[in-house]
Amino acid sequence: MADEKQSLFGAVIEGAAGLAGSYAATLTHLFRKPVTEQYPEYKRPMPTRTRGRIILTRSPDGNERCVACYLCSGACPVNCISMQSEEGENGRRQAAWFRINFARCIYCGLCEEACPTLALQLTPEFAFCKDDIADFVYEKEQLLVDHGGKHPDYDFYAHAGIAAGTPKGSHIDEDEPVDVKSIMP
Amino acid sequence: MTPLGALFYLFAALGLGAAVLTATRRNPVHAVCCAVAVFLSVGAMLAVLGAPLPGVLTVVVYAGAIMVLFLFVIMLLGLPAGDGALPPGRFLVPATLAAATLVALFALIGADPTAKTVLPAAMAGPAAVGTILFDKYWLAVEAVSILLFAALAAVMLLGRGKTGRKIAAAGGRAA
Amino acid sequence: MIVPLSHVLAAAALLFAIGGVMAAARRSILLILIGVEFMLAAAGLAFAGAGLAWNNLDGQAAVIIIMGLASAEAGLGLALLVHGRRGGGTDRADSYHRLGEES
Amino acid sequence: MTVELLIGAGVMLVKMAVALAVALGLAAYMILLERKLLGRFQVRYGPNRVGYFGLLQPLADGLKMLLKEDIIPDGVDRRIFLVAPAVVAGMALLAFMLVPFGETLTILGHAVPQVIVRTNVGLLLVLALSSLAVYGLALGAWTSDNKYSLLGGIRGAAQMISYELALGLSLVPVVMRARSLDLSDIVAAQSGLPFAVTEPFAFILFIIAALAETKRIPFDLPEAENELQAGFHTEYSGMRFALFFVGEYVNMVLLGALIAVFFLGGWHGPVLPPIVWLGIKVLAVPVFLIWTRASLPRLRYDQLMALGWKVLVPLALVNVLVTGAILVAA
Repeated sequence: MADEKQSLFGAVIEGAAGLAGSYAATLTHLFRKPVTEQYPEYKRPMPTRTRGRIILTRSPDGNERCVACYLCSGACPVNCISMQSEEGENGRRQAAWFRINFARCIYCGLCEEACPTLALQLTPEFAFCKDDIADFVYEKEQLLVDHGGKHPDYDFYAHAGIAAGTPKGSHIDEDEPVDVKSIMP
Repeated sequence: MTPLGALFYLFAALGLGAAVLTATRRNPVHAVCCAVAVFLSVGAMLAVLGAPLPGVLTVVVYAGAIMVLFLFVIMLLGLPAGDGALPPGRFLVPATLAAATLVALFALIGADPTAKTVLPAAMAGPAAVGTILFDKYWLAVEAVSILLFAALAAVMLLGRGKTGRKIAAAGGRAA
Repeated sequence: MIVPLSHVLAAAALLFAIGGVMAAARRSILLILIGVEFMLAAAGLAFAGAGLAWNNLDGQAAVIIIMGLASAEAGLGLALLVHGRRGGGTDRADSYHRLGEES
Repeated sequence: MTVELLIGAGVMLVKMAVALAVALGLAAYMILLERKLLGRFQVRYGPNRVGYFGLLQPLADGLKMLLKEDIIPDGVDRRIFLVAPAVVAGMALLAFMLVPFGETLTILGHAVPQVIVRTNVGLLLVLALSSLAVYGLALGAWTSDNKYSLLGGIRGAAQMISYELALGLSLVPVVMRARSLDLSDIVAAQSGLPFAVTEPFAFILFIIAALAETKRIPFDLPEAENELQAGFHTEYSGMRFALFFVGEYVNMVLLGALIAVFFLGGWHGPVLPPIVWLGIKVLAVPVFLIWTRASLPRLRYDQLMALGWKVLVPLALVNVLVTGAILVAA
């Protein structure tokens, strides 16, 4: 009986200590500096590989990188990218129009992975709200930027073997064209 | 008519009207709501009659506890809400009997000449009521408390039901 | 000056009668119980009026005792209702006739 | 005679207006205070966008609630559904008429008590009003035609009936010491030591029972967000939801006022003017409640019932007995 009383007393003490402990914990929190980041005033720098708004970049010489190959459109799981290819001057392929519907985009980055010319890139910019959902349909003019994005020095046409404006064999790491009519090695 | 008298008639009309509504509602929750109105009016009438302590206790006990209990039971059991009006035929026999009783009662009340004098306004303090309750009627108070205790025990027994007995049996086996 | 005792008694009698009719005419146990509560409250009202008429507090003491009675009655009645309902019964008073003749 | 009556009515109206404004204003800013304090307890800022320090947040919230659509679901009992929130807020506001704010003043030879209604059964009336507030909850829940609401309403009704007993019993020692049910007399009886010192157990029991009566964490089972969505007010929206919400905060302020009156000595205190003392005491209680909300987890339902019936009620009864013995011996 005495033992039982002791245990009841102990239980009461233990419970009171538990309550006091939780009150004390919250009280100490009251005097700590809040960890909240005040968003519009302070914008945390996002990592460069954050997947936000999509842009179309240009090569160092100022030409569009996009060759309208439709790979991004095919890779897109929500079908938010559409375009029309055409042939520009010098016989280059380019997009007649290029359209991304950001209201559907899920920012998965598959289009960026699919892009063979590194033209299409995702940027850390994520806060671009609109009142009208139709405004989320971005046209090529809105998507095109004047820089090379994450790969400023890369120039697809400087590497590729397509003769579009430049003679064959003049590209980086490209051999002279072989004259198939000659027997010389 | 004095203001207090007007209040009495007002609450009497309210209470009786709500009582009639209670008796005729199909939906049990509506009936309970009307019954609450009845008890609030009765409490107010008691307060007007110089009995503030019983009046407030009426509100606390009847309206605040008993009717909440009724509501609780309705919600717990999910009693169905009937539709349409009650058949008036069902009220026929009881209403006739009640009317006869009332006529007799009114005759008796009317026959008493002392009851015609208008009552003076008075207000009893709770201390005086408490003194007389525990001084003169202590036996009745004890009896009511024993009654309440018995009711409590009975409710416990009823409330345990079959599951309680099963648990007790299981506990007995385990021990 | 408030009202004549006869008016108080009349109001109490009316409330009592309504409660009585309700207890007799309604089928739901719940509403029968409410009717009984009305009758008890009406009795309390008459007691309080009489207490005022004869200027003593016994009437008010009686109201409080009645209140204790009423709460015991309501608690027990509702517990019986819950018990009956749990045992597969209904809240209709007519359906509790297990001890009566087969019908 | 008529002039006296008119002046009395005018004074009464002014007192009502002041009490209503103070109660509603305090309730509105109690919401801000709760959000701010809760934020700091959780190491974040809380609302600070609307106005300096978020001071206009209550206005913004009220405006939002007013402009929201008032949805009345199909299958509800319309009349009861519309009235239920008003019962909760109304009963809490009504109880303010009984709270005394100070000594009786004498203005131009007229005695003006600083309380709207002074009655010799004040304490019981407070209990009566708090017990009537259950109807708003239970009826609102029943009529919502929603399982979660119904469960919340059943829990709320059972919880409030159970804890009302402990609440009333914990106040009995106060009445025994003050020898009156009149709130002004109870305050006057504490001109020496407040009852929180002379009746510490009654004080603790009252706080616990009152926490349960106001449905605050750790006793917020009727609305238990993670099991019952929002419990009894799941189906309410717009201003009707706001009424439930305001009712809860008015209740908090009311609880502060009642604890100040019953246990902390009302307006009595050294140096500062009485009304300031009352204000400090009234605000201290909600701050404690918010602190509690930040600190304690919610009880399980069986724990709640066990605490009420097996701990609080017996302890309160023992407390009554002991107080009686002390008073008789003294």
